[in-house]
Amino acid sequence: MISTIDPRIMTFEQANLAPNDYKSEVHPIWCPGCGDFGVLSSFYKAVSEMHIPTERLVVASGIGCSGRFPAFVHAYGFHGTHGRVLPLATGIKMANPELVVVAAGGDGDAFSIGMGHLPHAIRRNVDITYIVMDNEIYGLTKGQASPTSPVGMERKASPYGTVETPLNPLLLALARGATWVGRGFSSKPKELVELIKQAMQHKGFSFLQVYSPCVTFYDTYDHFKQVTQPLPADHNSRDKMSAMKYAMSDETLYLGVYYQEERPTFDEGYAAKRAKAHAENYGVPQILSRFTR
Amino acid sequence: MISTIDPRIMTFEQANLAPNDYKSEVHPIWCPGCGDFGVLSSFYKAVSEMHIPTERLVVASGIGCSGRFPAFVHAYGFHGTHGRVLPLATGIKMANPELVVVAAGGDGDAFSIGMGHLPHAIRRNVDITYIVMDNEIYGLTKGQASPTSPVGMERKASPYGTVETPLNPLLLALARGATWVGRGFSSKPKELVELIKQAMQHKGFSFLQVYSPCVTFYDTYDHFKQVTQPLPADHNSRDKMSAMKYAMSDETLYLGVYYQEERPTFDEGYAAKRAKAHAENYGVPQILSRFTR
Amino acid sequence: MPGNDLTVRVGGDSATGGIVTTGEVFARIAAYAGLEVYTTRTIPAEIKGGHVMFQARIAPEMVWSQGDDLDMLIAFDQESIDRYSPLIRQDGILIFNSNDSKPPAPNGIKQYPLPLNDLAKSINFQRGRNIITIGAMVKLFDLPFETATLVVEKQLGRKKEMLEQNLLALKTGYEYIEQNVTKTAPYHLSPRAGAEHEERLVLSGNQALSIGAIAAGCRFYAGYPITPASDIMEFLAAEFPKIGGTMIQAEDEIAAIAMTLGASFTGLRAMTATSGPGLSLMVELMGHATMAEIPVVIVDVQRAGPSTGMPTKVSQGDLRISVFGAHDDAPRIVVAPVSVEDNFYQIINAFNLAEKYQTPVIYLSDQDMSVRVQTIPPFDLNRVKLVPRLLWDQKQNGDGKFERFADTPNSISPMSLPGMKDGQYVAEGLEHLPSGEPDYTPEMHSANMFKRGKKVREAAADAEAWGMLERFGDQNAPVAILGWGSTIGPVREAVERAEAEGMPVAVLYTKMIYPLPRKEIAAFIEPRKEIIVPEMNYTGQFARMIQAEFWREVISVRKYGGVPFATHEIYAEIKKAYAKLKPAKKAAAPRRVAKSTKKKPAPKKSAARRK
Amino acid sequence: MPGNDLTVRVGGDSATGGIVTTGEVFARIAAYAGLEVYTTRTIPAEIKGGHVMFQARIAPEMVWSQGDDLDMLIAFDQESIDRYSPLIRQDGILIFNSNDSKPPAPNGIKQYPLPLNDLAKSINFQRGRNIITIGAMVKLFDLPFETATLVVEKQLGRKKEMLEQNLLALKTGYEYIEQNVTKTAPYHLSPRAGAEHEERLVLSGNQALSIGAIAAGCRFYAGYPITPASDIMEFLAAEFPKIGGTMIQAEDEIAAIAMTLGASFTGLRAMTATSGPGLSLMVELMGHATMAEIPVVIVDVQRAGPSTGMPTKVSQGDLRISVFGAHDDAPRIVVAPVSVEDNFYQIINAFNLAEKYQTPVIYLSDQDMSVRVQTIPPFDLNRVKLVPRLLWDQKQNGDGKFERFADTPNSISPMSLPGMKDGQYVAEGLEHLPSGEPDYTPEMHSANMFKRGKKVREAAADAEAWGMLERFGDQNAPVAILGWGSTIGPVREAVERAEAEGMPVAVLYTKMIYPLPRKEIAAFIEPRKEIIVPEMNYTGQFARMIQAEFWREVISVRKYGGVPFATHEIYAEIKKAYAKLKPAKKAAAPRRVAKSTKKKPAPKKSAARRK
Ligand SMILES: Cc1ncc(C[n+]2csc(CCOP(=O)(O)OP(=O)(O)O)c2C)c(N)n1
Ligand SMILES: Cc1ncc(C[n+]2csc(CCOP(=O)(O)OP(=O)(O)O)c2C)c(N)n1
Ligand code: SF4
Ligand code: SF4
Ligand SMILES: [Mg+2]
Ligand SMILES: [Mg+2]
Repeated sequence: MISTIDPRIMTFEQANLAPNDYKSEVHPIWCPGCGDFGVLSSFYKAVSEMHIPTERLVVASGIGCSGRFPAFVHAYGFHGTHGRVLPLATGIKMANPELVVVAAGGDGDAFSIGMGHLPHAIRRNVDITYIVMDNEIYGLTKGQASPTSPVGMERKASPYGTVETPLNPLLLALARGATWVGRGFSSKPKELVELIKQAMQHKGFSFLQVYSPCVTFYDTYDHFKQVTQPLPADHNSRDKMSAMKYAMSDETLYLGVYYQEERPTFDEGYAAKRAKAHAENYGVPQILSRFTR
Repeated sequence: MISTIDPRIMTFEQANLAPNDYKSEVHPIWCPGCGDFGVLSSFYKAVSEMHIPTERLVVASGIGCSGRFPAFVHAYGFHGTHGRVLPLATGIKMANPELVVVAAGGDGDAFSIGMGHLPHAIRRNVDITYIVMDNEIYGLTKGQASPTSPVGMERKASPYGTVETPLNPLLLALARGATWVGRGFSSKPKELVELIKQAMQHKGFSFLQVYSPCVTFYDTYDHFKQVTQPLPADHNSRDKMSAMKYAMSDETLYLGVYYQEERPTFDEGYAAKRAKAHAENYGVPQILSRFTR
Repeated sequence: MPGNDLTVRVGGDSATGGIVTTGEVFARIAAYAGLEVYTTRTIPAEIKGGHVMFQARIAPEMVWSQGDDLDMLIAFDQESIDRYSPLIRQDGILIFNSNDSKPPAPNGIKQYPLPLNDLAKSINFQRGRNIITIGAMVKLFDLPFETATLVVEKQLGRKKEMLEQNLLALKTGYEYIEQNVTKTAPYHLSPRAGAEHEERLVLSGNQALSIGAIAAGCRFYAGYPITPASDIMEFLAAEFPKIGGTMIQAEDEIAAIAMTLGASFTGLRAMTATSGPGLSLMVELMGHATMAEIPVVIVDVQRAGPSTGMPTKVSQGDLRISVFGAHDDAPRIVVAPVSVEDNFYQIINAFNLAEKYQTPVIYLSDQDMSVRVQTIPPFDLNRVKLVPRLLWDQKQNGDGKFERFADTPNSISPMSLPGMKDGQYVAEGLEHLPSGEPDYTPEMHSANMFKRGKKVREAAADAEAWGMLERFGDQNAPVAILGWGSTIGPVREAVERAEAEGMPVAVLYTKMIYPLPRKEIAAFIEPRKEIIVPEMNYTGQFARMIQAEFWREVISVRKYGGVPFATHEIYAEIKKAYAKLKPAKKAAAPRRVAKSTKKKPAPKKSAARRK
Repeated sequence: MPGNDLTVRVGGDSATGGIVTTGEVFARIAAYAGLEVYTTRTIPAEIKGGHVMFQARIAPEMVWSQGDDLDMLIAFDQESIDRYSPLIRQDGILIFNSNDSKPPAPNGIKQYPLPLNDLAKSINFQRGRNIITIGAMVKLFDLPFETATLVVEKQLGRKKEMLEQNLLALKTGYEYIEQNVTKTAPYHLSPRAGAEHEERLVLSGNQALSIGAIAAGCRFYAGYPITPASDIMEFLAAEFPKIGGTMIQAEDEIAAIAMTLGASFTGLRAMTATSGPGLSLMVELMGHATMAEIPVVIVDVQRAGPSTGMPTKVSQGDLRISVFGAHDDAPRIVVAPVSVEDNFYQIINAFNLAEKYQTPVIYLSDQDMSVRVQTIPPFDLNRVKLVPRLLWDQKQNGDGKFERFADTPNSISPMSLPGMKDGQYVAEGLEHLPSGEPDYTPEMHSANMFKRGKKVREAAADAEAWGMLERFGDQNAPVAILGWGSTIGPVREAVERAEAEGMPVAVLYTKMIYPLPRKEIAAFIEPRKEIIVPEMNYTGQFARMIQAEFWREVISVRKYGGVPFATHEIYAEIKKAYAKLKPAKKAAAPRRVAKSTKKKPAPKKSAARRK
């Protein structure tokens, strides 16, 4: 490689930083009371407790209120385009598997315009963590229904109420074969820190849905406080059918780790390809020899 | 409306045509032995038996070998761009709900580039039938792995074998809430005709996966003959959990109607909005009056 | 013209102030009092809270731009004082919330404290500060109190008890000024005689466009939310169900244009609207629409880019992607309105062009004209003429088989709609025979390339006939302005001013950007000595297009900071152009190309450039 | 030059014939015999089966185009006879499968029956017809039988018993001709003395490009299958794992470019490749790469559009979307190679430009040069110089805080990579401060617009230094050809021919399309009387760009049927240009713009236009 640094051979040591050390100098543009603040501070705490060096951490995002996340973290960041966070994060991780890569964004970004990428990140089992701040609304564009909004939502773009049924993100992730699936709530910071840590520690693609209410366009604090509760103690997170069953519950919304399994990650799979392809002293001259008269 | 014909007020009578009457003059470009021939002739038969007038039928598609489908049907057709068949078909259906609209295409078109649209067609429960000719390969581009290809597939673009796990289209459709889900096999024409008819008769979005082997790049005829069998008689197509269970089976691949339920269609939902919005003698002057000093 | 044409700005934190409501309600009061109003506002980067300003320019006669200096600044907070008091003209005034900020050091500008918090407390209505401010402004501008009452009732009177509180607040502000500030109002604007009985619309460009689309027979819309185009979707979401139309919020912009194409194929007049990032995503299907000859209107409300850029700021930077954004040659028509009012008429033209030529029409609005609310004359509904799509008629065709892409003398092929007997065909993205069957022969491809290109080229002839060329100023002047889009406002005012000072200017705005109405533009530029082309983008996209087509230099005046031109910036360019004319006094013929590149002047760095 | 430069075509149904294998193996035999080979082929619309033809041009010296007429046609079936026998030159020959077709009516062309089916049956090897044909061709061209044996062993020798059958078939065909057709071979090509010992590469443009990318240090590729770009992905899929690189088959083109940007942000030299429809989908993220200043190479193998168009046919129609396809001004660099060989060198330039200027580089190959296989001289690996990305170095920076988008004299900002201490920043798609923090002030936006534009403009200076301007012909000639891309082949031959006939032509091909190397192009066109600009698209995209930049007319010669130019078509244009010069004999100065539009000549309908 010709850059003075080959990103693929970096090594890192454990950091010892306070949550506040992960705070950037950029002031969040979020409305006072936005659920995303809770996610952000839980995130600071989680990465601090995991001793991740700030230079090893990359936070990527798409567009949305929640998409502003990277700017508020003292780390490397990629504020991409609407809906493309997963392929961006995949490229980052595969270019340097030593990095700790987190993708963050909203429900519109993830399940509407970005919906085409989620199944593929899951299929590949890219070793990244995807935190979706689900407020069941489009915040940044001022309150249109999103794919997780309930039927009948009346907003400026749906004055007579929506008729589309909401998607069930957890069930989708499970049906696609995600190797780690969980759900948190921005108002339950202690649990959320724990979930973020577990998701990030998981080797493979971890999908974490976080209820993160939008105070301005769809204030669901009370609703979620009422309907959420931890996954029952008897739930076995290795049991996919059980995970699906709880994911399908719509009166009570369960919080916690729904499912986890181990499967080779995409970078491991690629490493195996390299081993298989193995060629000594191989380069352009060797390739050219095949085409030489 | 200013066109001499308002497409939204068309009415149609039953047709009485032979399967061959649905054949267009365009000669299929498919390889001899391609599974898509079986799907095409089953389709002719199904629409003939359903007495659908050729001018009432619209077949839309994206790009792929299977995407050439519309050209071979004597009907209206829309050969769009790669992966966009569902929003195209949605626009057609919503512009004229009297039309019978079928979307057709391949596994790459549906589950790779087009993946972002499927959940939304399902959420809306658009009253169209989606026939995916799944050959577990990219045919038209000469044999690259698709999202349904098995792990380890060695092809020119994956000479050391693929590492991505295949998607389970039926499970995905079920997890998303599709109101009709079924699976057929191009080599079982009698059953396939029946499935196509049921799918098309279903009011709402019907998702029909059809195994349709690619003789040229991935000949799976024998494989599918061995591993497919009809859904067990005790399966209740109203039971989603049962449907999911059978969809998750990967040794035996079941054929038949996995699931069906009734839910208002998108055009019905829209009609309800119109009823709600109801305004007499309403038009531009009335709208303008709100903005007039 | 102080006293006759006033610009007032209200600034503060949007979380606390209700700044925009204040401005909007006041602007409406002025409008109802028979005055002409032109408003602008900023949008904070923050979702809620964050600094925001609203500006209204008010005069007895139509005004054409936002106004350069402030006659009055109403500052809700310190930041507003700090930011905007330098913009107040010498005889202007500053009203500041004396409970929340300190006045600037004495600088010759009259300063009036308004103890907003105290006043609100006095009537026990903490959130009433904005209505109090409106009351104060009504008095300061000497507008009829009854008109104010009427508008407040209309706009804020949904709940009865709230209305009473609001009216009390209005009175409180009004009386505070009456008693404390001055005996006579500092600004009195008399409407033209009888003006309050003249009909006026008070709306934004996006609203004018949406109503125009309905008038144009549009009955299908699919879109995806994006600033600053979402209003259009929201407007149609409310109206379409009442008139039998269908509006779908799609999952993304690709789906939006796909649905729109599907609906148009089926026979409805169909539209989608977006802004830059969405337009970029639509490019592939725009090419399909050209190939399969499907009419479609694609509205792009331009905002500052590239990429996500500055979503709430204006730009005219999407001209090139609109004209050229497609793989291989995919001819299409590009239309650009110039003002709030013009949006109504041009969107109708856009639909007619799309339907007549069976091709995509890209419609280039911009952030400034789309969100700005102003008074405009009522729309002339008699001007609305709808050109229908050429439909296939089996009777005329005798026994002939239908060929969807049959070539014709004007290259327009009759189209069938699903449901029509014997009209079956495939809307084909592959190259095809007249029947629609795929065909890759060089002959057919060449013939179709020509067909698709010719159709669009010939649309240029409609520009003059359909009112898409707007001329004003002195058409014999040696100096000209050739423009497009919403720069017309400051241009109009600058030209008036220059003309008054003996510097006449000929102006042509073309609303058909592609194909360019060659004949008319050539005739317009031919006799000029200097041609100024102002636009809001970095490279001078329109200027370069003119230079490319007419092979002569123009003065490319570019502003690319995300804010519209000020009148004085255009005026300065006119003056410079005249200054250029005098010393030389030789070149009667239009200036042509320099002989070698060395002599070719670098693109002008206009005075406005770094603004 | 028959006897010294031969063109042979093989045609038949691809399902039965192995036509392409026949052609490719024969071409390789010729190459190994020390001859220069240039091949082309068609691709049937059908996936399997369908008519296909393969053509090889063979000569002792380098050949530059596919050849206009046929010296020999080998027809496997009737369709091939019907389609191609009119193309056979007067002294050419036709070999036809006498078991499967009838010869055309006698037309002066020598006809030789080859009973392919009988011969195959005689050796009990039904599928051996193509190898029998190769044997026949080897004899007809009087090539060494041992060379043929060697190549067949190398190319078809995977299974031993198959090899024996193949060698028998080869011999059968060879001997059939020896015994039946003629005593002496009709065509004998002597290689240049010692040519068979000279090194030669036999490969396609896509292969040259892929190897060049590896040589350029590219270690990340993400792509989505699309004709005719998939080869590149497939090549790198095989090679990258051996050299530590990563190739990902993405779910679509948007994901492909997103992954590529992610990898480049992380520090790898990264590339994606696609064709028109995929390029259209990438436009949005290309704008992001400009905004966030991320190096990236985007290869577009142009095919005929618009929309899906004709996926297996050539076009040069993506120039404009490459230069202008983005919302708002998003400057980028556009590079275009001219030949199979040039793909190796220009892709290296593309990477160096992307890395040096931290901006997207679009690389415009085309279907013709990408799939065509030919002999070329070995690559000069000493010419490969890699320009590294300007990385941030904390040591140099002292205690200063890192600012990713800091402005510098040349507008290039040092970049940090994830993992580097204290280099944290956000790659930002919003407008931003030097630190990367979002900022919407007019000042910052204007400054950044200028920065991003300047960087790219200055890249023009590298064109000459980096060998991106190719000149040949007589640089003092009054007639010139200014071109881009793969039209260079027929141009080279047409110019040689014209020169030999006393019509010298100056030629310049620029491989930097944007920014245009102004200085060099201006110097080139300045002294010319006529400038021909040939290209394979409908509107003359490059010609218009030249006219726009240099404000003078060129002769825009356009071919847009999906097939490359023939040498004689270019030659005819040169002749016409000379004819134009003579009668007038006045204009010593280059011709400038006509005064009014009326006089402006309509874009030339070139002779080639309807081809
Ligand atoms: C291509 C494109 N289309 C549309 C937009 C406008 N847009 C910005 S954010 C957003 C959705 C935001 O919703 P969500 O992802 O739920 O995030 P939230 O703001 O609720 O956190 C949209 C539609 C855009 N930036 N780019
Ligand atoms: C935007 C775009 N990208 C890529 C392609 C190339 N392409 C054509 S068909 C196809 C995939 C075909 O696979 P599938 O959908 O499974 O259909 P099949 O041919 O197997 O029936 C691809 C990648 C294209 N036409 N457009
Ligand atoms: S609009 Fe909603 S999601 Fe956005 S910052 Fe405000 S509260 Fe949060
Ligand atoms: S390549 Fe495969 S899918 Fe395509 S036509 Fe041939 S057999 Fe069918
Ligand atoms: Mg949201
Ligand atoms: Mg397939």
